[in-house]
Amino acid sequence: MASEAELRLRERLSKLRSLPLLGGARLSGELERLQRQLDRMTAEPTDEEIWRSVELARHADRPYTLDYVARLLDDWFELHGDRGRADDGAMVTGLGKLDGRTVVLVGQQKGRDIQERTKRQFGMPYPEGYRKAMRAMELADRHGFPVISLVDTPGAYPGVAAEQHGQGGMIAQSQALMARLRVPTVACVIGEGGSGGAIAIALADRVLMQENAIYSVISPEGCAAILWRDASQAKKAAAAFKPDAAHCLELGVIDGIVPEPEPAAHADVDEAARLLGESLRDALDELDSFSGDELRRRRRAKFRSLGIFA
Amino acid sequence: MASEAELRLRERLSKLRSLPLLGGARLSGELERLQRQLDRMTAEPTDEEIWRSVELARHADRPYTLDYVARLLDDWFELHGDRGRADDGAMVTGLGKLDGRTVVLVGQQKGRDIQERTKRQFGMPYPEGYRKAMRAMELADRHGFPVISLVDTPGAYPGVAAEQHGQGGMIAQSQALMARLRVPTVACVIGEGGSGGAIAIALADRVLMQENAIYSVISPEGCAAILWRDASQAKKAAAAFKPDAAHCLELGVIDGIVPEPEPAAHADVDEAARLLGESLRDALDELDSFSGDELRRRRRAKFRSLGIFA
Amino acid sequence: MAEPHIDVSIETKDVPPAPRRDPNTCPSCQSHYRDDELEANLWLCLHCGHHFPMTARARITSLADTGSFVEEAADLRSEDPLNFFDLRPYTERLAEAEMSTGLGEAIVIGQAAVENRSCELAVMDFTFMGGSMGSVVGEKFSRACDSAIERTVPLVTVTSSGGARMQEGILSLMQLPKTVCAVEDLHDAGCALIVVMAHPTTAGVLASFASLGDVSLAEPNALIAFTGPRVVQQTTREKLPDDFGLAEQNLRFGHLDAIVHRQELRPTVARLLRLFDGE
Amino acid sequence: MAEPHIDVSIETKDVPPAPRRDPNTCPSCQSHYRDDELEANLWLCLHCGHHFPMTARARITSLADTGSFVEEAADLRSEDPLNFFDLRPYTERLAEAEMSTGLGEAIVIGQAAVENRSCELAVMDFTFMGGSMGSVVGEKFSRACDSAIERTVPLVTVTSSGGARMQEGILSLMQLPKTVCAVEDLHDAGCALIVVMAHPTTAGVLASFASLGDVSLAEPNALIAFTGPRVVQQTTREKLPDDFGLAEQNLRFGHLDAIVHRQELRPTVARLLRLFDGE
Ligand SMILES: [Zn+2]
Ligand SMILES: [Zn+2]
Repeated sequence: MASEAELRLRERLSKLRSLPLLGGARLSGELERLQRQLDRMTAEPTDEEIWRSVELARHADRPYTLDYVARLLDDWFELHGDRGRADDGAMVTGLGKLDGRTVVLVGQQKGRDIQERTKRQFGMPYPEGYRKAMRAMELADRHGFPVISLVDTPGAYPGVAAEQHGQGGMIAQSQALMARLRVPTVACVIGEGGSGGAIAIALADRVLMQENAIYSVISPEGCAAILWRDASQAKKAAAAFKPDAAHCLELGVIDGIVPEPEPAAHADVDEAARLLGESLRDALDELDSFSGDELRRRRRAKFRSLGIFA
Repeated sequence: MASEAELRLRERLSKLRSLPLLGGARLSGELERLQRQLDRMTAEPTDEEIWRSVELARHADRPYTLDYVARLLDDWFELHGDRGRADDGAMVTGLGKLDGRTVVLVGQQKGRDIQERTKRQFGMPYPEGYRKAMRAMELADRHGFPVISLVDTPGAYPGVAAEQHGQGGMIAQSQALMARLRVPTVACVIGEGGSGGAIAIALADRVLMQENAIYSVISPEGCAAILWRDASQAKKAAAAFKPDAAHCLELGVIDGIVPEPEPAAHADVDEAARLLGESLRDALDELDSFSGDELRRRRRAKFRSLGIFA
Repeated sequence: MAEPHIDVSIETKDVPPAPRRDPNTCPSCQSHYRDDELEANLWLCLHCGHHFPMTARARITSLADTGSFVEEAADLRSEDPLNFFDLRPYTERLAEAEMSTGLGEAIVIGQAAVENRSCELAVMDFTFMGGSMGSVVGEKFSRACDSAIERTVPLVTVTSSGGARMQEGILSLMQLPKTVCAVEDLHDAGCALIVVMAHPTTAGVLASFASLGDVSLAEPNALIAFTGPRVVQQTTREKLPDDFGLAEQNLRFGHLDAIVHRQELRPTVARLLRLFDGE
Repeated sequence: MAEPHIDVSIETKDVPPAPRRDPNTCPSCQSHYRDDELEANLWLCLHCGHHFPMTARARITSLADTGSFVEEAADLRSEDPLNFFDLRPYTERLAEAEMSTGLGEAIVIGQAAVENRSCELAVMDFTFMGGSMGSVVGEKFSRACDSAIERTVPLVTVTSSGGARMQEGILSLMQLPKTVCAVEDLHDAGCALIVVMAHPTTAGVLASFASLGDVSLAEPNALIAFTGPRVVQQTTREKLPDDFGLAEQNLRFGHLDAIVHRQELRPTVARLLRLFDGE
């Protein structure tokens, strides 16, 4: 089994080397970093490396959505509200120009200090937050603007009002809308890609992950609590369900990995933003050649192919 | 001016006589009733007759939406909820068969006794009610079912929560959705067609009014309070702004008048339902020949032509 | 057994300005100004920043590049289809409004540029019969949509309205679906609608085109409500929150994208025009 | 400065049935039944009407016309892409589930007729690893959509699930967008989705295809929640309403069209099939 998995991985990697997504000729100055990254990928990440990703993805200084917005988008105009009953601080939406091209951005936002974290519910949106994102994506579809989605959430908010206002239904609706869009869509997990709260805005033509982000169906603590009956076995659980970028790439769940500066994004936010911008731009360029109907058809076909069974 | 208005009215009436909408050959058994109705129309309704319509439209025994549903639709299945936060009792939505053809019905519902009136807010929907109607209309559009809308409301609910949840915006959104639908739509005012609360579900291919219904921008009492500074001048106000069916037809705001049994719908609900069913069926038959795009184009052109100016 | 004859019409009865107050006295800090002082400062209180109402002409001057505005459909005038007569004839009210405002109706439309970006403008004027929407307001707004479509430019509308114009009866209600259909045509043509809600934006205008913006801005403290505070209070006897119906509450409840100070309005609109310009 | 590692995963940890309780004892009135007694009565308590869980096979028997069901994709089996091992290997859990239920996975799909109307059925089974959704559940549901599209018939799905199947890691999360895309294909083909939510319908299944029905039905007292009551209580320490997450609350908050007693389910589904049959 292990060698088969490695073969699959090597095949992916060789394909990856030729992909414009990770740079190709454009990234000539970064071949070294790329090589390091690829080396790390060819070696199965150790349990320690997986746990390091978990810690880095949740690092208190890790750049958040608005840190990237400030560095990547010109003429940023934030859109507020779901036109129903709230303006969810955990979900940021807006219009901006990426290299002169207007895009709609949606993304979770955690919050830097206690006050902002409260206001933004630690990046856990209510149903209203997903409806807010849907409104922004509908605007994008109406005007032909690409959608960039930055995923960074422990998960959707788990509360009484959130349930009453239809958390599950709204996450489904948001995905359904993304499956209908006729504009190019690129999602990137920039920190925690936590379960349903993440996938709600990640049904995109291209799905990327930053090198040290995690993407998972459950938190390591939650998984440990259920399967090991002991939340402190989180490290063991993470090693078992492998939320790191390399494994997500191997499983075909993401299309590419966005490099981070050493040792991780928070060490050099400007450089992290530059690298993210590069990847987003490449992905959008790649999608430019497809019609809206073609994008939609391919997007659905891609997600419908995910899963491994006999 | 009066004679010019009368000329316009006569022209309309002669057109009306040949319209399948009001029956033509099919209504051979009802020519008498029709003649009575036409006679009444050719004579400018008196202030007394206008006020009689106001009283009949609000009559406590007047049939409501569900009274017609019970008599006209087979296999009725009521749809509940806005998939957001509420199930507004003032707005009824559902699927049913009209002569074997599946339709989506939306309509305000007042309530017969005190308990039901409270539950249904006297037929005044919250924004959630309009969102509920939108959900049903989207279902219709997805499956190609015609939409029948029965209008019977003093107006949208005027309250703190209603405002906070976006009453104005939702009324606009509901109209916008109706302007986008690609399925045939028929609206009929069956009692009070009160201002924004009514038009929210009345942007239809064919707009009908029952003989004794009223359709107005403001209640007579409200108009009197503003313009006469005296709410008790309601009768005078009604005479001035003419909410009766004959005048609405004359102004081109509605496409046809649905006859009622004598003296009004509440006297013979079965017969009133039969006559309403006849008109709805005729209107739907008439719309059958148009494609979805054509329906939409014509619908918008019709509403964009409303208004009288120099 | 009577139905509740609650007045939920789209005409709010309590829209400012309060009739007795001197229009040039700041209601927040009581400072008094001459017209020319206010005009020189975007009709903002120099002391506290209160946003005084602006006429359509002043608004256009403040937004459009100098000399860029080309008015359209200026000659349209209301008729009196109902021969409406309350305490005075509608025709008399119309004539008086035209005399006192110098406008033909409660909305002015035309082509313009803002920081060199082309757009269409549709600006309402509250001083013309409370910015009420009758057949001409509906028609002119719709024509503004068509003009924007023809040139594939965004439509920027500044709203200020007490609601539908009762004196045109049911035809005034029909201006809601009419303007909604025009906005749908605009959107189908790929053009953006940018809405700026000035004080007050209520009732029929809020329940139609004003709520359909791709982007919705409002001025500080503007009343934005379908049913105004007084009517809500009267009919439901609910205790109203302090900022009931104000722009700030609307932002909190998710109905607005931003509240923009008047000094920031022109650059904000320009930014949005750049964004909606696509490439 | 640590982030709150709140567990908001799509796997709820508190889904019934409570492990120690005898499955044939009514939790409402404590009546005890033999299997054959319950089977003869649609797994309803004869005394109080409590809805016992139903296996997929029993559900299909109760819904489909006799002999009409033709199963599809019965041979699909889960793999173990992560070599997942917690206290026991995933492969062992799978084998055990298959042994104890006689099913290959937590969902059964196939062609059927209900009161002589053709449809496609996709019925989940909670007894197979808590009805959790891994790659095979996602694939089989998607194939049910395709089978419905091919014959232009409605898809009727009965859901019962604790959420995504952790043991397949991120691939189980991907079954959400996968099934959502399948439903969108179904809708684009003009076919209806009728959802019947049985106890419990939670987490990943609720956050994907279960919430996208043209019509959404639920059985009485079914738990329908994205995050289950225990987790909500633990993480937010909020006081939970008595009927938190139950079908009745979901109906009140607008998330369901109807709560249908099991005895009424077959005629209700038949009525909906007639309605969606168009002409
Ligand atoms: Zn001042
Ligand atoms: Zn029992």
